Amino acid sequence: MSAQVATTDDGLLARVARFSPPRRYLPVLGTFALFIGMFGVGGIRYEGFADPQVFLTLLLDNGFLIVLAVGMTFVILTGGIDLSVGSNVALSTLIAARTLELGWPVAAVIGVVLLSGTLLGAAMGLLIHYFDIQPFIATLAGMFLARGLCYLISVESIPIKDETFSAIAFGSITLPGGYYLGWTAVFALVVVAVAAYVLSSTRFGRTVYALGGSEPSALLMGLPVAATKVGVYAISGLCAALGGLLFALYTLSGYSLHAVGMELDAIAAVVIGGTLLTGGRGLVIGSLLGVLVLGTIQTFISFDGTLSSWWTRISIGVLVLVFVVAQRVLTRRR
Amino acid sequence: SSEEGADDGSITMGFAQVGAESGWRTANTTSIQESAKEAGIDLKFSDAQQKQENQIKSIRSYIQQKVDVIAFSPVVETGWDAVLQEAKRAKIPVVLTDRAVDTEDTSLYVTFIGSDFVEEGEKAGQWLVDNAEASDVDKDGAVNVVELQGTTGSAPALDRKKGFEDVISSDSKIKITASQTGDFTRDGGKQVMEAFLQSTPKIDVVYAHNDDMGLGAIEAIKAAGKKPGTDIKIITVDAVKDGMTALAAGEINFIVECSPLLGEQLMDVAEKVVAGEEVPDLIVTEETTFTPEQAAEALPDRKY
Amino acid sequence: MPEPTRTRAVKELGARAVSHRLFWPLAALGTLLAINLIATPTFFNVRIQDGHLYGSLVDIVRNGAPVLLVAIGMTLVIATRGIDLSVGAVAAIAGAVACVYIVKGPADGAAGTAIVAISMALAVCVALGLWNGFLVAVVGIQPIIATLVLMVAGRGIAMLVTGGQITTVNNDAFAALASGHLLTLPVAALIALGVFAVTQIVVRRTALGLLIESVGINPEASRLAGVRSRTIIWTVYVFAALCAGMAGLIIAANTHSVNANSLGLWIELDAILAVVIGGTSLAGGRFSLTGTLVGAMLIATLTRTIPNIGIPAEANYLFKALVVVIVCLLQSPKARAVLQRRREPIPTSREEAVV
Amino acid sequence: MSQADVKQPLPVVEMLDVSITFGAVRALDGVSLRLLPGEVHALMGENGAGKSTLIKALTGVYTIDAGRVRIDGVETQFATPAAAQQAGISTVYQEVNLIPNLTVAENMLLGREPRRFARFGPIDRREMNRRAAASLQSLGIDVDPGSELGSHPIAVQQLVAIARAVDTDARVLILDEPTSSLDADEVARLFEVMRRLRDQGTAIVFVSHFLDQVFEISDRMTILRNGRVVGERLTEETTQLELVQLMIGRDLKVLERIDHAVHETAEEAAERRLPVLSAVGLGRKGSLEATDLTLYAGEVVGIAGLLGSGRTELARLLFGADSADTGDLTVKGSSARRLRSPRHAIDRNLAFCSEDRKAEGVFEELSVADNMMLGLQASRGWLRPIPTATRDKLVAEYMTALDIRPADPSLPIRSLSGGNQQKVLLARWLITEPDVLLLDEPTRGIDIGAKTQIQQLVADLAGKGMSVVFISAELEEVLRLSHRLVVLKDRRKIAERPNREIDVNDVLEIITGEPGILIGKERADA
Ligand SMILES: Nc1ncnc2c1ncn2[C@@H]1O[C@H](COP(=O)(O)OP(=O)(O)OP(=O)(O)O)[C@@H](O)[C@H]1O
Ligand SMILES: Nc1ncnc2c1ncn2[C@@H]1O[C@H](COP(=O)(O)OP(=O)(O)OP(=O)(O)O)[C@@H](O)[C@H]1O
Ligand SMILES: [Mg+2]
Ligand SMILES: [Mg+2]
Repeated sequence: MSAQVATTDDGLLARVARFSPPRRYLPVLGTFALFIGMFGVGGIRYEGFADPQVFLTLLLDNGFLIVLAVGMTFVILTGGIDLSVGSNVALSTLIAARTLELGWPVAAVIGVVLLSGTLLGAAMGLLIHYFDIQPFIATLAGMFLARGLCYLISVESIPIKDETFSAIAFGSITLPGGYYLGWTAVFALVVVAVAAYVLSSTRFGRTVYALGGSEPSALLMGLPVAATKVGVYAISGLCAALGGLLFALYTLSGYSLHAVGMELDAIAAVVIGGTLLTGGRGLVIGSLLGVLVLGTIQTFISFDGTLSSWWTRISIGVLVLVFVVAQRVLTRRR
Repeated sequence: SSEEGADDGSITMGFAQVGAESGWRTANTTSIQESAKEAGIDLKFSDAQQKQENQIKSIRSYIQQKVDVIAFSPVVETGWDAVLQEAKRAKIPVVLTDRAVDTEDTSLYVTFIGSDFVEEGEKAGQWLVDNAEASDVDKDGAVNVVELQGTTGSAPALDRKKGFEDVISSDSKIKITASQTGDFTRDGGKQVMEAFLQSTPKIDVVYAHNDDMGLGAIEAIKAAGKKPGTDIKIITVDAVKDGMTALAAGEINFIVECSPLLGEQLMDVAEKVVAGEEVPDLIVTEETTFTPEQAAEALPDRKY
Repeated sequence: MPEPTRTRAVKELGARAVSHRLFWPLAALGTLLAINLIATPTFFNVRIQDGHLYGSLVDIVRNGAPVLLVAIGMTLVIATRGIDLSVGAVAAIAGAVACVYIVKGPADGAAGTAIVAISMALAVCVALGLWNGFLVAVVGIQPIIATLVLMVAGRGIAMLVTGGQITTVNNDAFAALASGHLLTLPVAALIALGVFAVTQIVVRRTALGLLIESVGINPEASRLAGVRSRTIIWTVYVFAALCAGMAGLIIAANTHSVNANSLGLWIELDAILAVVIGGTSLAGGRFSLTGTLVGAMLIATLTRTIPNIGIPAEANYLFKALVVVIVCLLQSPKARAVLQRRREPIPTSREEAVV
Repeated sequence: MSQADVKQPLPVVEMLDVSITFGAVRALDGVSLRLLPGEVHALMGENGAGKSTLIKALTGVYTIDAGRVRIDGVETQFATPAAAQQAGISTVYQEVNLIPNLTVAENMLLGREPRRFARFGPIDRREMNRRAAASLQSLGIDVDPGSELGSHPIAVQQLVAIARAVDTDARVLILDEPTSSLDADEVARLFEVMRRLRDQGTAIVFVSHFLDQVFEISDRMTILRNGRVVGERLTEETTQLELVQLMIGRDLKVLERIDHAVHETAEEAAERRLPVLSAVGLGRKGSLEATDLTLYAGEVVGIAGLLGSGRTELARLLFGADSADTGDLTVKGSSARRLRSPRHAIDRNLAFCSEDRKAEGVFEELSVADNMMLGLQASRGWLRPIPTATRDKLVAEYMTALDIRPADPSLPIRSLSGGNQQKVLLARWLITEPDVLLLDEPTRGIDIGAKTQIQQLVADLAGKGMSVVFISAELEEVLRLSHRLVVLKDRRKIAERPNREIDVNDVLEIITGEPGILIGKERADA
């Protein structure tokens, strides 16, 4: 069993040539290939589509969705689902806007938002684990609850005028070549990196995969099932709150009707990214790609600019279909 | 690019629509698309499906595509500063349609074309105040109004409620006895009205935030064995064709118009803006109100 | 000695009732109705008006019909370990097809036109169901994603059919689907209850129910046991689409119009909720149509309760969340175990006092 | 009890009067168990006697209704399996309980992964693979620790589960039927490890239905029957016969009769020579090379081979559970080309009992009766339900014929013990009255009484003209039952012999290519 010893004297090229990706990366690679393909087609069809800034803007425009999808990935990996994230985002924007309006310091605002989001997530996790309520239903209730709390805070939209918030919202990193990347996008990428680390290299992360593989087995193996299960929903709640903050930065407002149906976008992104809804298989990076694919579809449509509103829906549906089928075919061929 | 656009004389406009959530909205979309064609303006159209983030994304993409003018009908009033800032930096003029935005920096957009929801509510309220006597159907000295709100939290719902309440507060006889959301849909309007008919005695007037909910309420009233427009007075907002038909038939008593036909005005403004001409900051669309008689008259050449 | 025996018998009966699967959903339904009765003392009044029954309870059953229909189809789909998110869109398409046909048809007020329109709409639904079933059973895509495709695209298709306009029809035969009455009862309710009864009989009197459950519990084992899983999965998706179509037609008929954008919006969530409240697990397998019936009626009552007891529009969602959590908690065996452990000391101490 | 010994050390685990009830079933009824350090303690009993339940009661999977548990003399009740693990009790449960989508190494070290840098550092994959490989090697298992667990056959998964349990420095090691799918070699290596651990002072609980193994490895045994302790014995003072009588409370004379029956029918079958099913060049890429096989009516064909030799694959191809790439099948004279699905096979009167009971056999939430009737119902189609009277009659008939316990067909099948579940699955296929019955490990994890019943049944069925394919890891069993023996090696058929001409040693010789070494223990049973 010396296969683990790295053979450094092997030429890099030779190793690259010999490299065949393990099966579990296939779905993600499929997504990646299709993403590149879409960008290629867009670049040929539309002027200005292939501009790197379009890609960077994609990250900026979808920062909140990326963070949301990251949280959703944790939940889906355990075989659960979280329908509450959209409402949780709206609630977070409203809490942020209202507390800022009341003149709270920014740090306190962020703290309160993150805390409330995490608590909501954890509460659903407790219901799911300790009372055996199915995730779909518990989080549906969470969705109603968060939306209801929104209306309780304010029915009208509240603008955010805080300077720190605007500064962060407008802030961007200038890249060589005159391109720029918004801070919020950078932050979203950091979240992806942290999540990828947690899932692949911590005990918690491995337990998440184990739960998705077989929960009874995980229990018999003496893994911390309760903590992990509640944990993933808390993480999803935390990510929703983070996503809410990014959304608040994105729109500089808090509003009870923000992010209606965003949970479906997040779920779709995770699935397009190759994560199995039955749990146990998937990667965070896939979810990032999933969001980018969804974003590209939208960019496609607005670059095209001639589609009637119903054709927009139909084409999104068709694209998702093509995507899922292509991926299915790709992964079937082993 | 914008120079090219100026060179070949044609204007490219990016329009970010809210969605296709109602017949009113589709009429609005059609009006814009047809007017653009007539005016020879190259229209890039996108549908945000009622999501602000989608609209922001579309506007960003229009900026990247370097269109000559951007127009949009904001989903929400707040939260546009960042993206409008970008448009300003790219020197692309922005025109708002139908709904206003809430910003301190008015230099972010050139002008606003549209209606004033608060005023619509006020017009509805004013009619009721003026016709308070006749509206007290059961003659008990109090005018009991039930309100069918639009989608909770949406701008038209909030403003139409506010305008209406402001005006009727001047008459102590008029009271809103029940108010519930019907989500701007006929089915919602019907179900809520059914409940009101059972739970709220002595309803004199229904105030619906749009025609659709009013039409739903008419169904419920008929099912309860009452005569809409006579046994219970009905006031609505919008004046779409179905609503006007019911108004002409006397099933609705009063409709405040909210016109979706902004296309022509928009193209007009766009051409002027691109040509560098001055335009007024605020262009309120001409909107009227309809009584049954006026409706019967206007109906034959109603487009939507 | 007869006294204690009788109390014990009563106690046992009570215990058995409490442990029945549907006890808590029914209790919740009862409580909601009671709350309404307190808010509006006339709530249970049902009178005959123009030869048909009229009253809040009748409204609840009639307005609950679409959700019940969709939930019946959803129950079978869920039993096979699937889920159908597209039902709302399918309902919209059905409504759109029927209304557009009636408006464009030769005689838009004739009963014949309505019948053709309804048949056409249902035929389209069968095709949509076949499509969903194809994706799930043949291509092997996870049901939630397979039906997400139609959920997204379907509403677009419905708008394509109506041209984005709210299409209003004036056809009495069509309107009768929702507001008509047969033997003093609302037609919509009769349709839903009829579909319920027929499904219940077909599923339990033939082997279909058993085979559906077997596919849901262990797909691989059922394949090896020779169950035609593919056909069964296909059948349930077609049936779900058909139910959704009927629901869509009823909703459209209810307002004589179709709004492709709002018809049946989020009905899939209500239907799934009804199924789960009725005690069918989303993990597939054993299912209970009677439970679904109770669940659907609970949701219809809830919808009615909100305006009836005057909950402000802003608190709708909070109220809904509360009810969902309470019902689900009451139903969860684990939560009940916790509750019972708490309750236990009381009877013990009383017994001690007696002895 | 009687064997109180003055010199006995303090027990590590002491269970006193433990009772557990599941609904109406009293799975444990006042059971006591003492576990001493440095002993291998066998837990014996028929299917459903309560062995697994007792183990789960100890490790905190089930909460006990009455009774006490003492660990090192201190009263304890574990709330979760994790707590038991922390207290030094390491367990391999009866069903292979690992995570199929993780790698072998991850499965072995889940929950105690090595970290890089410090306690809170990232998981060190390289170290993890190294440690996993080392401990697998000590059990003589040659698998890539980085491969996904689910891609390995059950036997390997079972070995990994054992390696995981052994790898901790546990004071108590519990192995619930660890050897059910292992071959003799692997068992020998497992025993080596067990002996080493015992000598180091670990207390080991061992459950197995293989009496020879029990007598080889255990020091003491506790025997359960119907949830009660019926005896606690020192192994060296007990004979197999005594043990079996304790377990089932009756004698075993049937084995003799089976041998007899088989040879009688063998002659008859040879005369009749009616081919029911013949496969020519049947094969599938990556799982089985082209194989010829003909099955005759009234004949039992045994398939022998080592683990992973392709026995399961052959059965699955014959049944159409996997579709073959090459070859032709002829069923009763009519060519079926290749079977594309189990449905086709069933329509042609074939039946197949899978080796993976849990994943491919039972419907856990359905009742015993539904589980039994499902095969027949599926072939009738949903429109023709089986009349209640017929159904009740059939179910009752097979419940008695196969002695399924508890004898209540309305119980959900998941509440039956493993062995009884297996009998229900057999019944499912027998009810369809097949011409060809493919049995893949039908006796795995089954007690000796039930095993004998099933063997008897197979012989009877063949006697009535059915053609049976019998796969089992136990060579003895295959040889005892079959008329003809097919030997597979490395996914290829390497021999086919009439049973009369062959014995265990010959088979081993065929497989290994070396003169057979008599494995003493395997002979003892015959
Ligand atoms: N989860 C459960 N629910 C209901 N009954 C159960 C459950 N688990 C076990 N039983 C019952 O408890 C009894 C003991 O079962 P157990 O699994 O302990 O038997 P066992 O001795 O391990 O048998 P085997 O050798 O077949 O594994 C059986 O009658 C079984 O039906
Ligand atoms: N799903 C799978 N993926 C990859 N390889 C597999 C799979 N199933 C089986 N194999 C391989 O196919 C070979 C044959 O396995 P098979 O299960 O037929 O063995 P067997 O002789 O029937 O042993 P058993 O006693 O376990 O039934 C094994 O080497 C196994 O690793
Ligand atoms: Mg009055
Ligand atoms: Mg056992």
